[in-house]
Order: sequence, then structure tokens, then C-alpha cells
Amino acid sequence: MSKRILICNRGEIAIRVARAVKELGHIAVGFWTDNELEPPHLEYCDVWLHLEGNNNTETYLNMDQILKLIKENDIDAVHPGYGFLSENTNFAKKLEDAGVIFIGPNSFAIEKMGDKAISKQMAQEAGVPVVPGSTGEIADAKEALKIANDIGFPVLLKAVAGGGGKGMRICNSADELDKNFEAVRREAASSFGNPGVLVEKFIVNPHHIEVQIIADKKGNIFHCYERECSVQRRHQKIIEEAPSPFIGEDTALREEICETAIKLAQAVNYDSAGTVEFIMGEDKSFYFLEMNTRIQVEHPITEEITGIDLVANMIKAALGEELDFNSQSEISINGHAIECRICAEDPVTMLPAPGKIAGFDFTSLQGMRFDHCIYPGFEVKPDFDPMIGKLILKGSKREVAIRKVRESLKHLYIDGIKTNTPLHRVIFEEENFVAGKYTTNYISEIKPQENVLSLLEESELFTKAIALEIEGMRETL
Amino acid sequence: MSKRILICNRGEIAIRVARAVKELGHIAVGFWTDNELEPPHLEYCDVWLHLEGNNNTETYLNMDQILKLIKENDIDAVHPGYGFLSENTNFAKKLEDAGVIFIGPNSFAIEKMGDKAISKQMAQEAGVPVVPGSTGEIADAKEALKIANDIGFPVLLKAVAGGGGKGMRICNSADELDKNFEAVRREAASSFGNPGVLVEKFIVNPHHIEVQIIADKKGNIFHCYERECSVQRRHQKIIEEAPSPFIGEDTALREEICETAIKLAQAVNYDSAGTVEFIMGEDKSFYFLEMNTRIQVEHPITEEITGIDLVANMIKAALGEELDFNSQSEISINGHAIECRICAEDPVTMLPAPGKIAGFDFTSLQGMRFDHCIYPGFEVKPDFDPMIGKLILKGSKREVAIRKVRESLKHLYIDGIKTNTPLHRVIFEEENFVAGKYTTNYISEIKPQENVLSLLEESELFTKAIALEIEGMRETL
Amino acid sequence: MRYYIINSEGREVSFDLSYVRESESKSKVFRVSHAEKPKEYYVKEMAGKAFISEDEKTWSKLPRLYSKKGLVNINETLNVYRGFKPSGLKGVKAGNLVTEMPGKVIKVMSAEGAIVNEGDTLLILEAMKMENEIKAGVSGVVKAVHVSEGQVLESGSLMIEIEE
Amino acid sequence: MRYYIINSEGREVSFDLSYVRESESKSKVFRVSHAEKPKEYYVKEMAGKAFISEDEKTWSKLPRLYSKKGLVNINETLNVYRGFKPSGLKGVKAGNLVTEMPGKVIKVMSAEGAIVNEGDTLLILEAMKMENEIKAGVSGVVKAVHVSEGQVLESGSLMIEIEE
Repeated sequence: MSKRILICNRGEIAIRVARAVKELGHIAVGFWTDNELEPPHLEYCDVWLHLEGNNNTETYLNMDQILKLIKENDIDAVHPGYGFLSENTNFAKKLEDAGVIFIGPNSFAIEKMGDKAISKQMAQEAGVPVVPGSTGEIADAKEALKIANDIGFPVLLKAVAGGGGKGMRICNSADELDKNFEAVRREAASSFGNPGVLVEKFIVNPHHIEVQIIADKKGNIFHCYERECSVQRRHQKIIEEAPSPFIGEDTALREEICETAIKLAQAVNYDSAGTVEFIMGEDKSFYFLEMNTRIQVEHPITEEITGIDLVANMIKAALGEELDFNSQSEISINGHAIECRICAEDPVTMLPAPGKIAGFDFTSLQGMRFDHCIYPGFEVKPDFDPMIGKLILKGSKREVAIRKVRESLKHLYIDGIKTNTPLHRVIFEEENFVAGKYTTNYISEIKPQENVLSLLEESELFTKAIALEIEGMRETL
Repeated sequence: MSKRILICNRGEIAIRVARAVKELGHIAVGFWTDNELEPPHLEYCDVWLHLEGNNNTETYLNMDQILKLIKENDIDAVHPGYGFLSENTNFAKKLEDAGVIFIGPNSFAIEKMGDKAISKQMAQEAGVPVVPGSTGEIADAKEALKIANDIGFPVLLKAVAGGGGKGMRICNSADELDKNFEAVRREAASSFGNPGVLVEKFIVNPHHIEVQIIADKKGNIFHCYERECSVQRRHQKIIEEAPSPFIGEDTALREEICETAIKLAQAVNYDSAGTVEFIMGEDKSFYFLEMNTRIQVEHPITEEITGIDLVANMIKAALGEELDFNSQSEISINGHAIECRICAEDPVTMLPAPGKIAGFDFTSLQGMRFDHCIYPGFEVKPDFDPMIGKLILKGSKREVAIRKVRESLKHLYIDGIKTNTPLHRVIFEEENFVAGKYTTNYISEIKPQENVLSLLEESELFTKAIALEIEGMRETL
Repeated sequence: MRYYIINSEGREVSFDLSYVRESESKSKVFRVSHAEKPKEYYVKEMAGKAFISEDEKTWSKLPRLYSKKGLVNINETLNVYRGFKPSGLKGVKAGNLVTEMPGKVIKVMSAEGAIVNEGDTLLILEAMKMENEIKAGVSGVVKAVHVSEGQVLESGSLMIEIEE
Repeated sequence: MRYYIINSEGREVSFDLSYVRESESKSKVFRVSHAEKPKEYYVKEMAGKAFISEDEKTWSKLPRLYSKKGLVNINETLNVYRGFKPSGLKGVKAGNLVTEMPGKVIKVMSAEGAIVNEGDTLLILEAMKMENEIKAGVSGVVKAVHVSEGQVLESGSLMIEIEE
């Protein structure tokens, strides 16, 4: 029976989810809001609902209004995407009370994994190694300092309820710790509705490696191997690869980290798509960071190398259906996939640069997938995340994938706003990255952004003018 | 060093090749002709050349003119695509004489495999089983009848130089054989420039199963598993799958047919991408049909399940470079892929229906690839093959791929001309096809075309009128 | 604006379609007047695309039709005429052999005055690189042959007439 | 038509661009008059897209720029003005704190008359869900604070002025 599935999100992930909903024969229901009257995801939705409000607090974070619309519109199930209410236990519980299916894990898993302190404790109990630090939420800057002095600087201040690099700061000294404490609390409160903060050991030269989990409601928990997401700026990922070039051919290590992730998923009776994030040191020792109890931005690279549709399977799991596969042995790695996050930001300063898209074009290659939400005339608003698209390339091996990324970046044309495309172009020619030798310090140490050319050639200026002239001639035709 | 690579073809394959050429860092050179002034493949080519003439004989089949343009434009290598001069030994030899690289196998392989009689003989010598029939080209209808009486009716009349179902007729009786002989000679002469015809045993309830070969100039020959192409109309494939549902889990049979294909490739020192086609009976016995010494229409499904870029590797092989892989063990099957050939034809009669495309739209799904050459305003001409696009879907298993095909067919919208999209929609709901139980007689026996709805609902008529009205309003804006 | 939609067999549907107003939520409202009571449709343009709805809640994409003339061929079995009805549209008799697609005459296998039986091949037409046998749809006498070998024909050309 | 292309630092290139003729092979020929000798470009429209060439042999795609106004922002560091040169374009002084993007003032950490050192955080601006510390670029005295907490700012707004 066809279900009415509400997508509580916008942008490229709302499009991705709507496609999966319809592929499974269900009805995709989407929102438009007063500050986004023409959201591109509605093209992929069958039913359009008005979510009133001019900012995220009034709209995508507004449980009351969303629950009201759910009741009024006979919604059977809700997919939260990522961000917004995707990891909000309260929302999941309220849906449960209303008899509506939450397309995500059980609320116990969200609650436990959503709290950094508790998740760390549960990981320890399940035999999963964790980074040394506070055992739970810390009361104030003083307590933070005490712990920091115990485990030694540098330390990391993090929102208890956070994720995606928001509400996170490195502190190299007692001074910095003191200065950042309140800022992290504020960001935590405004971004996640919870001001709780914790402190932990900051690992030098680390790799960010995460394991994709997919599980059903019958107790079957599988992993879909790892992703490496060490290329980050401001603690946010910009390039992800699967499999990890740092793990490389070390299949024993791959097996170990994937099995460790499964252990934690089992400990919380995990029953959906989720990701266990680890930090891995230069010596290949790894520690549990957090578990994201949602579909992640970078899920496509795992889909590409395993051939498994994670979003469709997440929906099937939530509806109590069988997954598309029955055993771990059916899930294997084939080839290598890389994702470039295309963000509306200055390629040098990496600061967000919202605006209106004046020109948009790209080419398709064998092995390419481009999940995006842009069209000419689309306005990138400061209200939302600057990530506007994900360029994903798969090749039979890493160097083939890189060859394909280079070619597709060459033809990716977005004008009117600044994007980080020129930065990606530099990174994919930079020797350390090309050799697969990079840590999470890549951007700050190698500084590829310094090689971004900011000025156009004179002939390019002429070309722009001719493009505008041609447009003028088209209009008068 | 960057090479200037001429693509001696048009349509979707010219686009596919141009993308691979550029991905490898070379310069793509393409043709426009007097009967196709705005070929969509030029969008993907760096250099555009005028190939003069109003029909294929004057243009894409005109070796003299092509060779002249090759010399005038410093072409280093030529990719012939499929059809046209792709399997013409003479062309390959002339290029060789001119010091230009032919992106295909050595001319010995083209010559031997291009002649059905000789290829059959070589196959036999290499220990590859063949279908009983004439040992070479037959002189006249009388000789054909003599052989047919020996091996028993039904028999198949085929162009010696043919391929792709053109110049091929089944004859159930002496009368039919007599009647068809001259027609096949004429078609052979006009399509392939060689009127030679042969006759062979026609196998009842057969499966068309073919093995993809990829080889380099250093003697390394690999297979990329099989494709099943049994859904055919007029002896032309319309749906292909990889792996074959008929072979299914019979890995020993899969291994055997792939190894058999390798044997033949070794016998002709094969050194490019190519396909060994087999006919497989109900008892799983298989016979060599022919070897196509070119890239094939349906190559994408193999690319999807193996993750290998066949076109890029074909180019690398021709340039004497290393392939993207070094051993057969690096090539494995992951998931299941299906291709639907979208043709400009009546979905019921399956007769070509050229015309101008008035509307074009489609959606993208996870696992989808759409290789096509259409845009609104594109004119499908009777001069060329009616195939205008290839919808390719990959899933973790066959039923997932079918689910995805159904959804993407739902959103594939081409108006102004008739296409076989409605026929594909029927086939993907038809129980025999869905169960993977079909032979090459599928279309003629199951007749899915009879379930194609030819008339639109009244509300759809209104929608069409509103679309036109909206277009009128846009124009006056 | 009056619309005429005519299928390949000459069957015709005509109705009036008019732009009525802009709805509160800025959709364009169109009214179709046909048979019984008029029906309203909402059209919204969004992100460069158009969408259509009957209730302003459930929407489907309204694909663009590229035409400058007010006439568009839909899937080649339907012609949509905007604002005017063309003259001279009719079906053909069973004895008239008309091309279904553009092509080239390869061989004429019959002549004026010949007696033919239903199913006889009268002509071979090459179109899209295929030879197609054009057969008699009725038995009778060939009244006229309008084509010769080598001739290139448009779609809809009358090739041979047979008198039953 | 005269074109003015001005980058974010106020540097300006101006040249004249004119449509000259249609070439033999039906390309549109444009001439750019700038510095030394004029340069010609060929533009061909094909399959709904435009392509540009200097020799009518090697072509590259000329992506569409969607603008109705004769003004378009290119990659936000360049503004292209078609036919007119805008007034009032200039850089800002080092002591003037101007927003680089639209945002909301979270906290004002300085006041008129305060003595500040280069690098001091004067204000916290939330933009795209990030808190950004806006620091003094020079040492000096705060001359004026033009914003208050909670205020939503457009890109390019002057927030604080510092006298060196």
C-alpha cells in the first residue's frame, strides 16, 4: 500500500529523499515556506504543503506546526533528511505518539547517540575505544579547564547535541578555552536547541573515518564499509572518499573498524541508516567520535561503491519491510568514489557567499552523479547551509575517480555567486591530495586555497560580455 | 601528450566517446554534415569539422573525404563508434597507412571477425562451439536451399558483413528462403557495402548472451562478464541486462562462457574492446554467433556492474597505454544493470517514426544513467538509426533495477514523435519479463506491444492544451 | 482559445480553454469548457518549470511543449491545433497505400491494371535503413501507381491506389 | 555597446563590444575593441546552446547568463555592466567594518569612543548558521557603531567605523 511520506527538509537532500519515496511507490509530500517560495525539491514532490514562517525556527524546526500539518494531511511517515529535526528525540517521540512512522532509528538510539557524553559512555561499555575527555556535559568554563589540564591541551569544545562541525572549537590554551566556552554554548543553543557542551582530547594529525550502518527493524545490522572525510574546513567536510585512502589495502583494519561500528549499533538496537564516526591517528589507532543517527550528506559515495540505495533501504526499514539484501556477504566494495561538496562560498576565504545564480551548466561523465538543488535564478540564502550540490564521481580505482573529478570540475559552471569550485580544482591537482596523503589538517597546513586564481583572463572577460550580449539578442527575438 | 582524436560518428555514441576523450585529456574532434547541421554531439567536441554531403554514403561512410579531413586537421587517432566504418577493415588499414591510430582492434581481427564464415571457422579451430550452417558465403538461393535441407528448417539468412540485426531474415520453408535471398543481398549491399550472404541453423527459444572483452596492445585480454540481450524486435535488441537472468546463479556456466569468449579473442590477438555474441539454447548449450569488433550500444550496463569505463580503456589500449586494471581478479560483478533503448518508433507496430521533438523531460534517480542525444527541437531523421537514447538503471539486484527502471520510465517524457517508451512501460510490468523468463521470441510470442494504450485520457488532452497555452503566455512576456 | 485535438484516425475533441484569473497563492487558473460542467486547473511556475494541479495541493509537472505556431504534434498520433481548425483532414480509404514515414522507394512490384490479393507485396520502401514490404490491404485492381523506384517520399504520401 | 567590468577591489576594465555581421557559415561575429587591435569572436547557436570560437574551428560552450537587466554579477568578485557605468563604486577604508555577506548581529562588543587594537573582536555576526567574529583591521578609536544586536544586515552594510 502506498504511503504518504512527508519530507521535513529542503535542498538537495529533499530531492534525494523524494526520488526514493516515489521509486518505492509512495507519495512524496514536501514543504514550501514563506522565505523559500519556490524550493526546487517540490518538482519531485506530489503534494505541496505550506509551512508558514520566515526563518527555520518558525518552519523546519517548528515541531508544533509540522505536527499540525501531519495530522491535517494524513501523513503516514516522515523522513527528516539531515540537519533540522533529523536527530531530535522529542520529534521522533511525538511522531510515535501521533502514530506516524519516523524514518530513522528508534528514539532510544537517537537520544543516547545524540548526547555526546552518553554515547561515549555507551561506546566504552560496548568495547568501542573512545577519545579521552569529560564523561558528560560540563557545567562551566572552570570545569572544562580542570579536565583540559588533566588530559592535556589541545582540547576540543563541542556541543553535546551537535554535529557537522557546528558548535565546535579547538582550544590550544586555557585562555582560548575560557574565551570560546560561551560562544560554543550560544551556537549549541541556537543551532541544536541545547546549550550543553563537553570537552575532549584533540588528536593531532588525525583522519576522519566513518562507517556506514544500515539496519532493519528485525535486528539485522549491516555495515557498508567506511568513508574518509578528512578534507575539512571549519570542521566541516568538503571532500569525502570511499574507501579510505589511509586505510588503503589494510583489509584487517577495515574489517576491524567496520566490526567496531557494528558493535555500537548493536548496543543501541540500531534499526535504520546511520554513521559511526571515528578519529584515526597516524598509528592507525581509532577512537569513536559520535554516531549520526540520520542519513548523511556524503551517503552517495557509499551508494556508488556498494551499489546499495541507502535512502530507499532506510525507508523500507522504517516501514518494517525487508531490505534489498539479506547478508553482509552481499555487500562489497567495487571501485572508488569521491564526493566534492559544492558550496556557495569564497574559494579562498571559505566564507559563505549567498546570492542569486546567474548561470548554471555542467556535463555528465561515465561514473558521475550530481545531487544538487540549483537552477538558473535560484537564490542561495544565508538562512540555509551554503552546500548547494554534491559532485560524485566513481572510477574503477582512486586515480580513475580523480581523473573523472578533474574533468567534471572543468565543466561545472556556476555564475553569479562565488563557489568553492576553484578550490576543488586546485585540490584535485595538489600532490598530497592526489597521493592520498592528507589529514584533517589538510586545508590549514597545505593551504590549497592560496593557489586559487581569483582573477579571470582578459579573454574570459570578453566571453562574459558576449554571453550577456547574446542573451540580450535572444530577448529581443 | 594530448592527442587530437576524431570521432567518426554521431548521436549518443559520439557524445559518449567525446566525454571519454576529454576525460583522458585529449582533444575531441567531431563532424557536422549538410543533413545534420546542428548535431548535439558537437557540444562535447572541441573542434568541429564539416563533413560534406547529404546522406551517409557521402558522409560517415565516405572514407576518402574522411581521410582527407584527417590529414588536413592533424588527427592523431580515430574513434569510429558503432555502425558506419567501425568494423571496416579497409578503413582501419587506410588509417594505419596514413600513420593514424584506429581506436579499435588490429585490422586482422576486424577482417577475420567481420566475415561471418571465416569467424565461424576460426571459432571452431579455437575450440569455440558454433551453430551448424554454411561454411562460408553462399553463391545463390539454390546453394542456400541445399544447406538448409541438410541442417533442417528453420534457417537464418544473414549478411556476411552484417550486425545489429540488419540484413537478417528467418526462413521457415524453401519458399521463404527463395523469396528472402535477394532482399538480404540487397540490404547487405546497401548497409554494409558487401552483398555476401550465409545460411545457418535457427535455434528455437534461444537466448542472446554476449561477453564483453577488453584487451590492450600488450597481449592482456580480459572479460567483463556477460550481457543478456534476448528482448529483441526485428532482430534488434531493445532491452539488455547484465548479468544474464538466464545464467542467473550458475557461476560455472558464467565462467565457461566468459572463458570461451577469451579463447576466441586470443585466437585473433584481440587488443581493444569487443563483444563475443553467443546463442544459448534452453539446455544452456551455447554457440558462437559473431564477434563485434567495436564498442557496442549496450556497453553501459557492463560499465555499471563492473565499474570499468570501457570507452576510456578502449582509447587507452589503442594509444598503447596501460588499462585501468591489471588482472582479471580486479574485475567483478556488483549489482544488476538494465538498459532500455529509447527509439523513435511506434510502440505498437515498432516501425520507425521520425520527426521533431516538441517536448523532452526526464528525472534522475540513484543508479540511473541516461545516454542520449536529444533536446527539444531535435529532429529525428529517417537517415539514421531510430535509437535516440539509452536509459540505464543499476540496482543492488535485478528486482531493484526493475523498480528503478519503472520509476524512471514514468518520468521520461518525449513528445512530438512516437517513441517505444510506452512499450517499455508495459514490458517492465509484464510477469514473464519481471520473472526473468524470456527468450529472443519474447516480443513475438508474449506480444507486450498489444497492451500499449494508444489513446490518452481526456484530462491528459486538457493538460497538453494548457501546456501549449502556458508556452504562448511565456512568449508574450 | 478553442482547441482542436485530432488523432491519427481523424477523431476529434474540441474544447475551449481560457485563462481565468490568478489564485490567492499566485497560481494561474485555467478553465476548460467541454461537454458537461467546466473544469478548473491551477498552473504554477516554479524554478523555471510549470506544474499543474486540480486542487492546489497535489501537483504534477507540466512538461514544456516547444512550439511557436499554436500547432503541436503530440506523440504523432495526436495533433493539437490552437485557435483554428485545419481543413482537409481525413482518413484514407483501405485501398490507398500511404507512407507512414518518410522513405525511399526501392522497388515497385506492381503496375496499373494488375490484379492483387490482400497481403501481396506491392512495393519495397526503405526507411531508417530497413527494407519494408508494403502490402495490399484489400484485394482488387491497381488503379494508379504514383511513385517510381528511387523516389524519396514524405510521410503521408499516396503511393498506390487499389480499386476493390 | 560599451561594457564595464569592475572587480571587488574597484579595478575596472572597459571595452566596446559590437555585433558585426553573420559569417558565411551563419555564425554571429562580434568585435571587441580594447587596447591594441580589435579582436573578433564567432558565436554559433546550436541545439539550444551557444558556442564561441576565435577561428570557427575550435569551439567552447558559452554558458547562458540569465539576466534581464544588462547587469550581471560574475562569481561575485566581478560585476558586468552593459551600456552604462554605475556611480558611487569604491572600496572602503581599513577602519570601516563592512559586512561581506548578509547576516544578523548577535553581539556588539564595542561602543563609540572605545580604544581598540588590531585583531580585537568588535562584533559577532551570524551568517549561514555560523557565528563569525568581526575583528578590527586597525588600531584606533571607535568613531561610530551603526548597528545594534538582533539587527539583520544586507551585504555591504557599514557596521562600525574606527578612526586610526
